[in-house]
Amino acid sequence: MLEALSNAFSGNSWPVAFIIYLVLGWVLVRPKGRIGGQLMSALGWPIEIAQRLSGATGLPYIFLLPNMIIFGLFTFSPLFINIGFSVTEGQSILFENRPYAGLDNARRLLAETQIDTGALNREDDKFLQAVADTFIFVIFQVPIMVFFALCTALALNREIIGRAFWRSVFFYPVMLSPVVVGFLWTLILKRQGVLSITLMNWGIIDEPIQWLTDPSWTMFWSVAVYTWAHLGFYMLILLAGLQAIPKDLYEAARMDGTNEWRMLRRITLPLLMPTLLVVTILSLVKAFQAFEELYALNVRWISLVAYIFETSGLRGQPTANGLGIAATASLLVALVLILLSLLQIYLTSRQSK
Amino acid sequence: MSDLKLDNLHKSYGATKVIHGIDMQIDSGDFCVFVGPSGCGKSTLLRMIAGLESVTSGTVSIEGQPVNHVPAAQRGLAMVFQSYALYPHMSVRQNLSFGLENLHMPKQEVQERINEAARMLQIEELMDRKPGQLSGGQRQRIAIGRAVVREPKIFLFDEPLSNLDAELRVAMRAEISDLHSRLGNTMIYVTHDQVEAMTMADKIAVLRKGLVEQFGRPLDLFNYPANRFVAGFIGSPAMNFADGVIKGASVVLNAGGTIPLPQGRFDTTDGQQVTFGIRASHLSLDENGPIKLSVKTVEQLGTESYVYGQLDDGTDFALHQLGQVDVQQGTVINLAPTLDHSHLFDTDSGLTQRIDTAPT
Amino acid sequence: MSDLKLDNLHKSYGATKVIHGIDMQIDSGDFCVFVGPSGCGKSTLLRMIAGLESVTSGTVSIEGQPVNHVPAAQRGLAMVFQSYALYPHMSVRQNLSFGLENLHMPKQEVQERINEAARMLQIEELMDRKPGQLSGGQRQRIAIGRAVVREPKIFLFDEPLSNLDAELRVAMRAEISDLHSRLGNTMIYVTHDQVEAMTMADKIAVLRKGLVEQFGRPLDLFNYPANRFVAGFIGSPAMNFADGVIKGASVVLNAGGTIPLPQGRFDTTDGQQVTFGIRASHLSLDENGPIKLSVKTVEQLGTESYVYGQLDDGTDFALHQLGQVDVQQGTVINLAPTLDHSHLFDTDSGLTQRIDTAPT
Amino acid sequence: DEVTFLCYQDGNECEVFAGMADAFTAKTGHTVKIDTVGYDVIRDQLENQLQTGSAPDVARVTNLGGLNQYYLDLTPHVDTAYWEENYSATLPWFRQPGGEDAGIYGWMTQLTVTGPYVNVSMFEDAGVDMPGAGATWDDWANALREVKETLGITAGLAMDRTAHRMAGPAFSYGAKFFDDTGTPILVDEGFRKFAETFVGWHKEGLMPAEGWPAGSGTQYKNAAPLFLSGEVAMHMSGSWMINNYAENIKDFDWKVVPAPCGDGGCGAMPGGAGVVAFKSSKSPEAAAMWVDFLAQTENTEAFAAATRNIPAHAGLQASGVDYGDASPVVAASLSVFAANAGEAAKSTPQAYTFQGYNKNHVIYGIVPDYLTKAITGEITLDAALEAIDADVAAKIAE
Amino acid sequence: MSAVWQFLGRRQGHDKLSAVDWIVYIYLFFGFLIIALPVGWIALNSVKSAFQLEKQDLSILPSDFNRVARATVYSDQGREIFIINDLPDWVLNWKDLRPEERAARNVPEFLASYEGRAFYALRSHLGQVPTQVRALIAAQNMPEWLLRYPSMSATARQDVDIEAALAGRSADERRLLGEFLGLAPYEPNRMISQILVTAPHPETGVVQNYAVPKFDPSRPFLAARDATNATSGVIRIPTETATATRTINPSWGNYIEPLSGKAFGVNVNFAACFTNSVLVTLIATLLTLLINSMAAFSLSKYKFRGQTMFFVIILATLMVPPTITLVGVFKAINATGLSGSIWGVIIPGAATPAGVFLLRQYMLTIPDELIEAARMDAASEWKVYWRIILPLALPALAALGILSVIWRWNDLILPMVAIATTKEAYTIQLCLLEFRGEHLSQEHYRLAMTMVSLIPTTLVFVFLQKHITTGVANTGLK
Ligand SMILES: Nc1ncnc2c1ncn2[C@@H]1O[C@H](COP(=O)(O)OP(=O)(O)OP(=O)(O)O)[C@@H](O)[C@H]1O
Ligand SMILES: Nc1ncnc2c1ncn2[C@@H]1O[C@H](COP(=O)(O)OP(=O)(O)OP(=O)(O)O)[C@@H](O)[C@H]1O
Ligand SMILES: [Mg+2]
Ligand SMILES: [Mg+2]
Repeated sequence: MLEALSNAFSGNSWPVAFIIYLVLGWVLVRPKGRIGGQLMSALGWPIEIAQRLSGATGLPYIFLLPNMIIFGLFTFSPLFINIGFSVTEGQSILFENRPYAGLDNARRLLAETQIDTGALNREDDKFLQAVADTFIFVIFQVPIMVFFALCTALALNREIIGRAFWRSVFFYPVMLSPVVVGFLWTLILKRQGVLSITLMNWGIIDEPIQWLTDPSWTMFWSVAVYTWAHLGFYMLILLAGLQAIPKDLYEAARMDGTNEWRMLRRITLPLLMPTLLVVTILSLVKAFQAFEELYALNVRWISLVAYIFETSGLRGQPTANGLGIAATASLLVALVLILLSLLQIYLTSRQSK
Repeated sequence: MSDLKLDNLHKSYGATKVIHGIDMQIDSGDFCVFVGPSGCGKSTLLRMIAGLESVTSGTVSIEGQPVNHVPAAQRGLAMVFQSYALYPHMSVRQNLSFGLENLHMPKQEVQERINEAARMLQIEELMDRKPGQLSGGQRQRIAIGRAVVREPKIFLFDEPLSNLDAELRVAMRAEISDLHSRLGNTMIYVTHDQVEAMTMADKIAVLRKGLVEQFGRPLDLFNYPANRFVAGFIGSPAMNFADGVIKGASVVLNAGGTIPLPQGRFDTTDGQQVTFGIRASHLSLDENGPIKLSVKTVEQLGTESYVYGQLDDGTDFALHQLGQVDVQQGTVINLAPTLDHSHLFDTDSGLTQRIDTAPT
Repeated sequence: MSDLKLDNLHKSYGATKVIHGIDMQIDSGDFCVFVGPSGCGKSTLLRMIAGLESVTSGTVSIEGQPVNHVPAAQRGLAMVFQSYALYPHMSVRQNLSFGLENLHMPKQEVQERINEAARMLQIEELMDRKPGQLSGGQRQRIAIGRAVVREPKIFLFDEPLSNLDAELRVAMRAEISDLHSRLGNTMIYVTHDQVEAMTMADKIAVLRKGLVEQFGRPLDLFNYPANRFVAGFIGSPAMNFADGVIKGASVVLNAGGTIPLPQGRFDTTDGQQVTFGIRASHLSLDENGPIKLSVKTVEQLGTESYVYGQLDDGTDFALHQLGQVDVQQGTVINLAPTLDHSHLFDTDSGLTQRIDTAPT
Repeated sequence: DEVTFLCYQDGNECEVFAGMADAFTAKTGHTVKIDTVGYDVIRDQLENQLQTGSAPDVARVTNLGGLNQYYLDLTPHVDTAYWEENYSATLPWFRQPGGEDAGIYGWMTQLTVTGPYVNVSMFEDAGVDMPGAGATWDDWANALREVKETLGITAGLAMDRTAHRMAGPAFSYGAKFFDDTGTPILVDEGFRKFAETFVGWHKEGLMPAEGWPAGSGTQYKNAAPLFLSGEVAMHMSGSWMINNYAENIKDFDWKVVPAPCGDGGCGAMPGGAGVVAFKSSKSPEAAAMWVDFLAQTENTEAFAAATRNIPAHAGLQASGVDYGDASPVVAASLSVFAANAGEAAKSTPQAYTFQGYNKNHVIYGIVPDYLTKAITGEITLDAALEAIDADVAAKIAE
Repeated sequence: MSAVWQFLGRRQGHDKLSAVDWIVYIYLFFGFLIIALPVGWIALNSVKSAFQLEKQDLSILPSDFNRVARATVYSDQGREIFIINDLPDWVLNWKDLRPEERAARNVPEFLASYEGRAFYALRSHLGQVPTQVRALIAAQNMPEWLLRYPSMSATARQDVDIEAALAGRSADERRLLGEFLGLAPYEPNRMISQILVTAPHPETGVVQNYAVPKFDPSRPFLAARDATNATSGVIRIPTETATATRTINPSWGNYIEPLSGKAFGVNVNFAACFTNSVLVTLIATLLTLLINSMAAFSLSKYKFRGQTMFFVIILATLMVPPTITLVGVFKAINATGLSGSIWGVIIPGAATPAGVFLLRQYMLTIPDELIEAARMDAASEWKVYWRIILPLALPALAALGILSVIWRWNDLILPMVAIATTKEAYTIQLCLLEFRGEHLSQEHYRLAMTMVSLIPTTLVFVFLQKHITTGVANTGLK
């Protein structure tokens, strides 16, 4: 406990620098009031000083700065570093040891023949397999999840007893980490897990099934578990969307003699459409990134992100050019994801107009 | 014969009693307005009539038939909601046809009804727009249109104008009255704006705390309020009230001043604690007037003027005069009531002491 | 001497010009109201005075000093916002003290000022509540209190009453007037409700599209509107207008009917296209009246009545009478204008043709 | 100076090192700071650390040849004659390929050998006799099949999912792995023959679905849980498992049997973890002294005894080690493994070449990747073998 | 009862449950099962013993079968397999005992009460052979190489004369040494525990006890040995006719041992992992709230050049997870010197685009008038930010705070990249992965620690459930 604390704060200059910063701020601003207030005042001294010196014009940038620095360092620069990796080759992670290779990595990833050995290239098969598998996953996972999220949200939007309880129950898996989700389901789905054994006891199957690795089941369970883990989140968004539909519309429809089914089709669903769209695209983007749960589950197929993860050699054995190939693949995926998210921004902003 | 009868109607939400027993008979073709302060149960009552809210006890009958257990859609009513509740994703045309389609009415007839309603409400050019592209007044018309096409026996309106700005309200008020005179349907209209009530209603029901305080024609309520609550609620600015005691044929106000009572008009006993009521416009400036008012504010609107002040005992009093008056803030003025328009209520029960009633 | 001078003030947002050159001199202690239709630039003008909006060209001077480049906080003004902009997370006391603390005023003095303001506004018992726990009227007082404690030279109000319901508005109106008379500060008050303008102002500035149409005392604007816009804007219901042509000493209305003009009152030429204006309360029912009105709606409010209808050429006209009138919907009635109160405007320019001006 | 030592353990190795570090400090005055981590970290992170210069001074590694470029040559700091005499078999594993490199880079903490564990109780219950010494894989397959039939168990034989475990049997079937010049030629007649057999074993159910087919890609998968839970009668694993099994198996008898043979000999993969010092060390002197200290006969023996491992020290291998309180079963098992190693050195020398090959880790992963697909029927065996060849070629091309 | 139905059925405006309601309740109930059962299963498993888990025993409660000992003894008569009944528990569980527990037992005295083959079996089982051999060699001055003999290479063995060394020893001593040295006909004796079942004999129908290796209901028969008649061989008895009894016995040690750092084969200290995770989560969340709200303030309440650009950039990268740019992230963390300490997880995770977005959307709803009022009140911009904006954005901050706690607590990728090499800095998720060791899988510890890792998020969930559901729902992102 104490050891962990001291480990965290010793051997690193960040905390010290921060305290110096605060003290400096305190000296410069000389805050008054309660201790929390003094702390906040001291924290913002550069902004106070900037405003005193040059008015309010530059302040928005200063407010953005801390976020943008971290953002730039850890979200942007990796993107550029990846571009760097994708155009250089070799096994080293250091740029000085990586000769420029132009589009070679793209060819290693996608060409029919291996450019280094001239033999048939295997990498493109693997990559395309990952692409194909990921697409299959996305195509099944997204509609299934959206459907069940919608059903659950519709159910929870009714006047039922213990609504808060049910809502919590369905949201709970969202709180679990991918490691836990993976472990949890592996326990159930392994060959000698409860599921196989129970089904065998009931006489439904004759011998235990390796649910996660049997090629005919692995995708089913990938979709099922992933949906299990994320459904609650989308359910919640849909529920919010449902609750935003004015109650009097339903009353008007009742006065109009609408039955429940028609109410759902003609009133609820059309009005929920914007939310449904957000949910669909968000889950689409998420499904493309599916990795951690699947990694923890040890499913049979390899998703795109898992492909990148494995090929890059960050975990596992680095291979010749693996870094560059993975970087190239990651840029392709990133491109798709960015396009998807821009699509979402576009569609939602159009909706709000 | 689309009359409506409420019979000892009660409503409770769990332990909260909201409607305490209402009896009412609304004749076919009447424009009936429910008014009352916020929370008095107007909407609840309306929704019980509509069938959107269950009845705790009592009966709602339409054309003599009890409809307590008839679903909303089959009661032959139509309702215009405060927020209009237009389906935002449907065009105006679809909004109008939705209810008819639910009844599996032939296309041809749906079309005809819609066109007729559109013509009547002058919304023909709006038919393909969505509600989001309409102004407040236009939306209101669509909401009415949606009710009209169903050719209901009874129209229900729940504060349909409260979302509009003042100008549009005036115009819409006129349109609804107009519609009523053209269609001749029974209409029940909820509001808490008594200007609306006064100008639109054939009959007004004044509600308070789940009970009907008075039910009658607007000017009757204005001229012959049954009790102090109705007197204060109907008319703007609100009637002035001053407490006093009966001394012979006069009222001696607690704030000073003796006001003689017209003969044979009120049923009083000597020494009775009463509340004297007089409207702001039934007072006039009179140096010998019995009421002394310390002026606090004078509002000159050009064509009319309001003078606000207090009596000696702190009771607020207001004076309303046409034209521009020459009264200064801070001075004390004397006012004389028009005795013919004065009211008298028992202080404890609030009931009017008047003997005569409205002509029928 | 906290007077305010605006000198050829302009404001543009990018290419959009909002204020087109305003000159105005507001004297110390005046209660000045800006009125005008929505979007005419009232708020913009106020915010330029406050320093919340930059000035495109022209000068704002306070006490003779140009303040164009002085930050809002240092101009010595205080502003009461339409929504009050009370800090919802702070108690009333903290709301009042926040500004003073920012100025590093000693605790002692902050306390004194707050207590004084609280006493004056009668909000002493509210000091530890949060704004969310206050009624609309109380919030309004806090908002004013926050301005008061800063002891500003000039108070600015931007539609402070528009969020309140009608009843509270009347009361608050009175309170603000009262406060003005007690503090004696200069106050600038923006509204688009001309009842507020009429009842509160020492001076009214009528704005339209970024320009001042008329600036003067309320009754002067009412009685001597400078042009048709001001005439139509001031007074409720709006003045009736009917187009016509000058024929000798009379106006011949396009809708039919000839109205004689008082001698020496208007400056007209024969054959001039004019607009005749008369307020609804300056018309009377008269079988021989020159104005024929087809009645569309009658509103009986008890103490007063409004009759709305149209002239033959479709021009809307309204009649306002005290008491209850006996007019039926759908009939045609004849009206006579009170000639003394009639107005005449050039149809093209809209300028008044009146010769006499308000007494000063 | 302080030497930082990144250590991983299969049992209690790092704790034993910690004990020895005190003696080292007493002797030389240098201290050793031991950082015990999971095997993942060594396998996946160490190279990145080395590249970014944040590596420790000394580490216990298994990718012996692959990290050669980072090793500190101990030659200047140690008694080379002693090292050459006792560790000549394993020193080349650390060296650069090509045979010119004569540096001394690391000390093998232990010698590991692959070999099968057998569930003796199952054989007894089934009444099947275990094939004796010199039995072939086919003999064993038949025996296991019989056990499986008789007892109704899931499968007969389980194998960890890596080409490292598969290499021994493959050698037995005649796989060469390397041509005469020392370049990998993975798929040859022998390899193909074993691959066919291996896939066949899976198809018929002799090998379990939870084994190789349950993994994906190049992923490693340990088959020990299958053996532990009594699902299979044989586990093709290695000497490192002895302690774990001795400790954790309580409800059946097990023993280690000699590596089964075939046309190509009796193949077993030698291997093990080595302790190496890195060039990037700030105190190379002390780091080298620590490695040398461990390599001394008495320390190596103490380490082997305490961790119950086969020492890589030639002298100790011959003379044997006093394993103290270890149960006779453990000692017997160790000696079977040691015999396997000796046999392999004779009959399948390519095992040592393979172990010393600096990109062997790439091959370890690629083979299961494609063979699994052949087992599950996603691709044909021919296609899989072709793919293995092509992919290995691509991955080791530089 | 009818009151209950009435309660369950009460609804506004309707009198009783409709068919749709029934479907809804059934749906919800199944959903509940699907969510609750796996979590419950983990919880139950987390108190099962390592042994039970290893055996893939799927019984719901932590328990073990009643067991008997089965011994294999080698002698000049060859191999003998027999059952020993009625052994004390500590003997059966000898391997599970800690050294101090073993020392506390008086083994020689216990052995004294046995003789014959049972004695030899127990002597081996209780680890007496090496001890006695050592004592014997020391006492009799026998050559020391005997101790090394079992691991001696074949060639070296040829150089020693084992017969000579054993010459003159008594039969008992020869047997002891033979067991130790593995000299034929002796091999090390063994003793294992087997499950005790009761079943009728398949032919005679006599109900009696058997010892079986595994009680797996899915297998059609059990390979059983008669537990009473020691010499009979294996017979097959149909599984359904056999019954075995269990004793419930939760292993709380699964929790206690790793948390106190005493778990065998676990290289990490779970208490430290927990502390690290708490530190990371708390500090990162505070930092996230601070800098994200600053950025959101700037983006929502000011107008400045490049504003839209900044916003769009933030939004677009919302969708590019670090998973994809992993290598780049690794380089960046290394280059900034953050790797290897918890700061490498805290700082890179602090600038969440989702957080900026969420807060910005919320701040847009705060009236500008409030800010203007504060400016009129002479507040500086920083003061406007923390005295006005921050308190007013509290609901959104709470929602983001909760999300951030979930993200940071559950994060796996960033810790893997940033601190995988520094065990002191491991977060709980990394520690959980530690169990996937090369050769060992400590499933029982892993289960227990998984349950421990759920505690904080579950607490957050239980206490802040309302904020999550409103906050998350209204912003629509994760
Ligand atoms: N679902 C409900 N549960 C409990 N009490 C309710 C419910 N709906 C309304 N009430 C209560 O019933 C009373 C009457 O409500 P109702 O909406 O009819 O008032 P109203 O006259 O329409 O008021 P307003 O003018 O504000 O619309 C109120 O006191 C309200 O609080
Ligand atoms: N930031 C801005 N950018 C561009 N145009 C603006 C901006 N702010 C205001 N305007 C325009 O300036 C004009 C005047 O606006 P202002 O808010 O002053 O009107 P107003 O008289 O206060 O109206 P209201 O009575 O509705 O408050 C309007 O047409 C408005 O659209
Ligand atoms: Mg209502
Ligand atoms: Mg404005």
